[in-house]
Amino acid sequence: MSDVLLSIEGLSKKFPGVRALDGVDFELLAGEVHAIFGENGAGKSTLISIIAGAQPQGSGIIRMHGEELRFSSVADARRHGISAVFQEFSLAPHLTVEENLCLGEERLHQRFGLLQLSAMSRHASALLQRLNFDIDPQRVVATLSRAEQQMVEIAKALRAKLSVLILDEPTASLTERESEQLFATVRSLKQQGVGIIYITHRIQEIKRLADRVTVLRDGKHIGVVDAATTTEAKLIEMMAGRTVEKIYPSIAANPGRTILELSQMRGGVGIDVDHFVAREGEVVGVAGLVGCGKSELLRMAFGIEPMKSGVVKLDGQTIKKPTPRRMLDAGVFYLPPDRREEGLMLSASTADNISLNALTQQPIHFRSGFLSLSAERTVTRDIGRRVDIHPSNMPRATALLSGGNQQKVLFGRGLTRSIKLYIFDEPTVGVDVGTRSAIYYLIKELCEKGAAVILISSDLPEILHLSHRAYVMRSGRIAAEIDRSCLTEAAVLQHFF
Amino acid sequence: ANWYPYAAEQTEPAFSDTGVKKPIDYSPLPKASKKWKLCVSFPHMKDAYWLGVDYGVVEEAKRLGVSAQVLEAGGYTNLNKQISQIEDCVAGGGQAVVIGGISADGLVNLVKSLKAKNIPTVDVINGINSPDLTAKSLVSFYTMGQEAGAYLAKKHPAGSAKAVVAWFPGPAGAGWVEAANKGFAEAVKGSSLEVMAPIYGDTGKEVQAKLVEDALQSNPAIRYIAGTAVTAEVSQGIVRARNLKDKVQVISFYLTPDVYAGIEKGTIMASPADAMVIQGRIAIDQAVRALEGKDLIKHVGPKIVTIDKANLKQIRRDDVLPPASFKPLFEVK
Amino acid sequence: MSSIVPENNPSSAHKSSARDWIMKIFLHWGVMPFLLVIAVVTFSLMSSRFLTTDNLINLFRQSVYLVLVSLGQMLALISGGFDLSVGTIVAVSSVVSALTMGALALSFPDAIWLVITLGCLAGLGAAMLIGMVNGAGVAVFGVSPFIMTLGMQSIGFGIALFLTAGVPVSNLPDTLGDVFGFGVLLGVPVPILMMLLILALMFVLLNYSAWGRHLYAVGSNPKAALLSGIRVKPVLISAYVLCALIAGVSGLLLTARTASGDANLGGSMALESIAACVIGGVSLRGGIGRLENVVLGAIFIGLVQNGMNLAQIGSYLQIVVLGVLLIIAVVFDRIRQKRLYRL
Amino acid sequence: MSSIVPENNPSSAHKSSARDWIMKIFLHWGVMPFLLVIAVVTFSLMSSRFLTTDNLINLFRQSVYLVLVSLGQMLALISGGFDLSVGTIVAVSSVVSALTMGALALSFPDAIWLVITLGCLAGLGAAMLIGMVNGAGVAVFGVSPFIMTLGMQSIGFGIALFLTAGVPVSNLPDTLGDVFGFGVLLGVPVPILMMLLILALMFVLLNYSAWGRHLYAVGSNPKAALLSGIRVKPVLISAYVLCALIAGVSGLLLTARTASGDANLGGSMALESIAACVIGGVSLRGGIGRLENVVLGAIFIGLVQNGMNLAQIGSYLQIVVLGVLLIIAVVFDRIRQKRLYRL
Ligand SMILES: Nc1ncnc2c1ncn2[C@@H]1O[C@H](COP(=O)(O)OP(=O)(O)OP(=O)(O)O)[C@@H](O)[C@H]1O
Ligand SMILES: Nc1ncnc2c1ncn2[C@@H]1O[C@H](COP(=O)(O)OP(=O)(O)OP(=O)(O)O)[C@@H](O)[C@H]1O
Ligand SMILES: [Mg+2]
Ligand SMILES: [Mg+2]
Repeated sequence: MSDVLLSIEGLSKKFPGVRALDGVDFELLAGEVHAIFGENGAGKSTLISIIAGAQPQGSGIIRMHGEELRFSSVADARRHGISAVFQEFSLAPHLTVEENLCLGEERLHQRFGLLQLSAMSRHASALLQRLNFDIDPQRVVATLSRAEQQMVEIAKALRAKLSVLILDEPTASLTERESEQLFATVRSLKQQGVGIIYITHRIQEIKRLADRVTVLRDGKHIGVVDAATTTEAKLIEMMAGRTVEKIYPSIAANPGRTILELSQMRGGVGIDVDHFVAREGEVVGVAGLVGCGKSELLRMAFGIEPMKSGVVKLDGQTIKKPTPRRMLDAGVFYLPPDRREEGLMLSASTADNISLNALTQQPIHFRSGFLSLSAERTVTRDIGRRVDIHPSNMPRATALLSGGNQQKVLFGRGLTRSIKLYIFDEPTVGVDVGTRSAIYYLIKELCEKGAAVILISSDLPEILHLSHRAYVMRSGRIAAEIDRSCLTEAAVLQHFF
Repeated sequence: ANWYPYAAEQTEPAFSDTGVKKPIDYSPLPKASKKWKLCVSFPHMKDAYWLGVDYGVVEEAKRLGVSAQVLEAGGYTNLNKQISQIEDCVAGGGQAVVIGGISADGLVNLVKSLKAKNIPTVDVINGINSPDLTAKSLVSFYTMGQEAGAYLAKKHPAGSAKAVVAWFPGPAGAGWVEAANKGFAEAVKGSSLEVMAPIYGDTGKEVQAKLVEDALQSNPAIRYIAGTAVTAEVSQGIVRARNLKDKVQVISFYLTPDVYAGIEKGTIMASPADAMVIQGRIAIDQAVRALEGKDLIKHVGPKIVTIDKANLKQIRRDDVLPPASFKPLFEVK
Repeated sequence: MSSIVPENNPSSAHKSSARDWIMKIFLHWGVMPFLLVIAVVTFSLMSSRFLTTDNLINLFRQSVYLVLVSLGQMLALISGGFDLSVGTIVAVSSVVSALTMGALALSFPDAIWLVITLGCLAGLGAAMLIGMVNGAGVAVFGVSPFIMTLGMQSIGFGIALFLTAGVPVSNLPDTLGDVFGFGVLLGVPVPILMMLLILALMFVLLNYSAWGRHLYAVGSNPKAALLSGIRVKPVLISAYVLCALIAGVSGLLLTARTASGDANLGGSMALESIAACVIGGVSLRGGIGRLENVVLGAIFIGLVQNGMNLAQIGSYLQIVVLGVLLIIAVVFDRIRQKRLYRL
Repeated sequence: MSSIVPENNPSSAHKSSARDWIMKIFLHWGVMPFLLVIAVVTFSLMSSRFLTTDNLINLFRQSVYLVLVSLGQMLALISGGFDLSVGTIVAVSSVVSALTMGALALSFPDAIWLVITLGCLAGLGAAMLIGMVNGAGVAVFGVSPFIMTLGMQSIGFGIALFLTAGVPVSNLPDTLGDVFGFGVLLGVPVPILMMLLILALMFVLLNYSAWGRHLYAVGSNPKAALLSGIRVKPVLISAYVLCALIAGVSGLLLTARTASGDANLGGSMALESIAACVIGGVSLRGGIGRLENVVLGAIFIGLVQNGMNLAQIGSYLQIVVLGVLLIIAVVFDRIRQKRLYRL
């Protein structure tokens, strides 16, 4: 068992302007789940992408089974039995599931060097079956939901015999059931003596799965600890370099007027919701399995998904045909789940990103029709302070910021206008614990100032700790509405399936 | 009034570069014996020059009572398209072909295959180097360039004061451009003219305008601007705007309506006229003669006159240019 | 690449109505079949000579050059790029092969086939060189393909003009034109045979080789391809090289047809080949494109031009019609891709 | 839009060395300033006439047309699209305005200014129409801008040819050329004044209006823009319309300069304007582009052509040089954008 599979000494990596890794040591035993824990931008992904051959190595030594190696490509690392599920998907969207599962390791006829199409097809189906993933191998990846894509991604990593498996936030877009499936797979691989490197921001997962934890901060190696014996608080302290007292704040419930009222909502992929309300001064959670339509319902209300029928009432007034512009003007803010896809203008500065939806508003917009750049600077600087973005980041392209900071930029955008209702769709995906806590406190502040907050999340603890009331959705319908007093894990989960 | 008999020049032996030119009076058939179907192919129909040929072709087809389809390939880079169009037209029942060729050599194989199908082929305006042609109705651009050069050279015989000429032959690589370039260069040899290196460029107006301005900028000694009709057309304004009217004179090596107007106004000094209308007319007549088995003059072209203010009145405009109201016709039924 | 089945497969087990069939054809082949049918019917009505064997062979022979260049272009497009320099490649390969043949013919006047072979190799070599520079610029230096190939187009054209001093190179061996320009083998024109050969090779390469798969993957998502262990740069470079080679073959065939090496050949090829690909359903964003459809697209363009010529439609109108057709084809393709990929 | 700084702000508080300065200029302005300096030095050495006031004014006046079209093109590029039809727009506005003036001049031979005004309005109206069709195709029907504008280019060209029958429309009022073609006001040529006016308007529009910022947002990430309450379709359509209008103005100025309405105007404008934008650091992926740099880019192209003409560099070599410069500029721009945006 204590066979050292992989050992790393003094690994460093520089990007123009950043030292992503600074003399990091790491060791992986056979049959071990070794978690890597750290803030956004700590260098976790960089570390594993070097191990997986996706990035050239800086200085430092990588040994496998005691032999010093340097991987020149992903294929090279694969030949040594190292396989990874990256944070960014490595699927070609226009190819089918089957084609993706064999991508880069196609089987060829010995004689002509041509593809063995049927053998590859069989291999792919068998792989999906073995993992219990219910996905049609003939489907084009672009038509899969994010969760299904994640499953394909995992299957792809397991397609060949391996000795090291790397998982970079594999559960970020999975919910309980798929996660459980993944955990089972991880345990069985562990049994077979595979070493697993596991990156996650969810401490519960570390507790459940990991044997040891390596903590990184600012590209530096902080320490290796035993997962079973180290407390949560200790881990967070190591990660953040300070103590974080309470991740989840307690939010005072003070429900008032009904702000949003949805009735008879039909449309999309089988949404069928009769009644949904959110009131000022409360946090309404929306939970459910992947693909149950929890995003879609509110995206329909916000006017970004087509709606067959339904009535959207805001502050008692019916909004005829919701569009994002109308909803914003009426005081509704929607924070999309995928910040790179739908949220940020990556090539624009942080300040420009923050002020984006306030350009038609006072004080930035003069009555003359022109913009006041100085007013804009004031507004964005103040907001930057509120959401804790360092001033030096304001003129930088958001592409350069860490994931957590990017998320804060999106939150900042919600503070530029007077908003009555905030809809947060997966607000903490891929965000480290420290930032996540900051986001929770921000939600508290907004809610206690009287705004209505809708929290759509696949992260169950988040729903449980923050919401005053929660809807659980199942296949496009509302399966239950649960009040804070009854809001327990069991109560919610029971309505999931 | 009829256009014929027209003062023309027959080349003998036919199709020879070095043949002797013999002045003749060209007269066409009075009427075709039958409604033949002709295919006429041009490099493009984007300027007044080819419009003039079109006019000649269409008018002559109407006069003779034959039908014609006029095709244009869209520009001098579309040799392949020209070949395809001719093939298409023949496939569509064309009995004789008149070609204003994009390339002198590139159509040789096509002409050969047309001959194999017994389809008479007449070379109009541009020149094709094929022995399989039935007839040629053209004056070479070599001669046009030469005429323009000679006009200038006559004003500055050897020994007289030096005069600098900026020379804009047109787009690099086009057959007619290189031919005119050669003719011009030969004509000015031995005179006291000093010709700058040829300044190539597309015959778009903005391109030529820029080239002319830069040339004037680079060499203030320039006395003559010689070049394509487009060059001449844009030069009028530039010369006027720079107050060079008394110093710089403009000459084109072929005629368009705007050049004609420029000569009338005095802003352009002169231009050889190749009577493209007549070339088109003769080509049609030759094609019909070939179809009917009548004897034809195999290699002929209208006599080139260099037009300037002095002789402008003696030329019949409709012989050298399309009438102002003429719109391109692609079909004669 | 296997063909794609739309998600909501019409439940046609029990009753496969005409609508379902049309939808199926549309999703698989795009609007091309419909436009083709409409075009063929229209032109047959307008000209009795349109639907004759003679004219059809004629049409196919004319389309060879555009089909080939479009095939090359397709590779560049699938890889997520562009090749605006295909026209220049046609010209350069034509000029270089003609010059080589001309020079060699003087030294070896009897070994015609040797001369032709070496000439063709020289032409293809020149084409390959341009392809390699394109590929290196795109893959290694990360220059946007649009600009890289636009720049190369300019450079190549300048060089071709320089090499020929602007005058087409003639005096090529007659055999060249007789065989590759107008030759007929087993009743089929040689250019068509050459095209079929290349088509077959390409079909295998795209659908039954790892390289083909990798090309689609690179175009679909280059980062993903890299993370899947595909060596993206070699794939990209080879795509541009192959594109250039095929365009080079087209250049050689055109040289044979016109019996001259001409720097002005291929002027409109770049845009026409992109149009053919797009009409054939190739995505400008990479990753999507099927060989059969591209061939149809290129032939369609040839067919429309041929039909309009036969129907004696004036050139100005022809220009307008082509523009309108291009837009129509793409509007429908949008609808189709939305159905297929939820883009 | 505020300008962007790279991540590792050189810690230049204490000592701002020359290298830091160069880097700063490079990151803010791109390679353009360096290339300009090199070009100016080279050409001054090669031709004593290059650096004369006369020639510089000459150069600026010549550049006006490309600068304007590039400005329009920039809007299309920032929005994440393309406009390949700018050349056609130039031609159509030229032809329509010339025809209108010609017709009106007959009816109102004395009211020259009325004739000119109406003619210009007609030309701009035609340009706007094309822009609206482009915009509608892109925004409403989701046609890829490349294809949409390529199709419109073809359609517009066909129409312009049809309208003029291929013959330039002349007999325009002399006043037009005297004022807008060659006129001088306060010592500055009128075309340059017109350009400066439009530049100023555009500068305000892009940097000090919500529309400008929305345009950048739409190009940068259309989905994010939509979620931020920006009406994406109207912004896109207006970008194409504005692009067409500016190209139309360029067409009118060219008409004035050449004293004729010509369907062949603007043939090379589409690619040249894209080149100018890209050299000026506009991203082909949308969302990035600064007016000042585009102006520099367009003037740079004009300057290189002018310099080479003055230095009497052969035309063939000029073509090659332009291609090489284009590629070099983009290679450096890649480096810069990597530093700034990690794209
Ligand atoms: N390609 C790159 N170029 C420049 N800098 C990079 C690059 N990739 C990562 N970085 C920087 O390196 C640092 C480490 O990034 P990395 O992605 O490894 O963080 P992480 O720990 O995985 O964060 P997260 O939890 O958000 O995934 C960050 O500051 C990041 O901005
Ligand atoms: N891009 C897409 N392609 C195909 N199906 C999709 C896509 N986006 C959503 N769906 C489907 O639409 C339905 C509802 O999606 P929605 O995003 O509302 O789910 P969700 O409950 O929010 O799940 P998630 O946790 O993934 O956000 C699901 O069946 C999902 O698979
Ligand atoms: Mg990471
Ligand atoms: Mg969701």
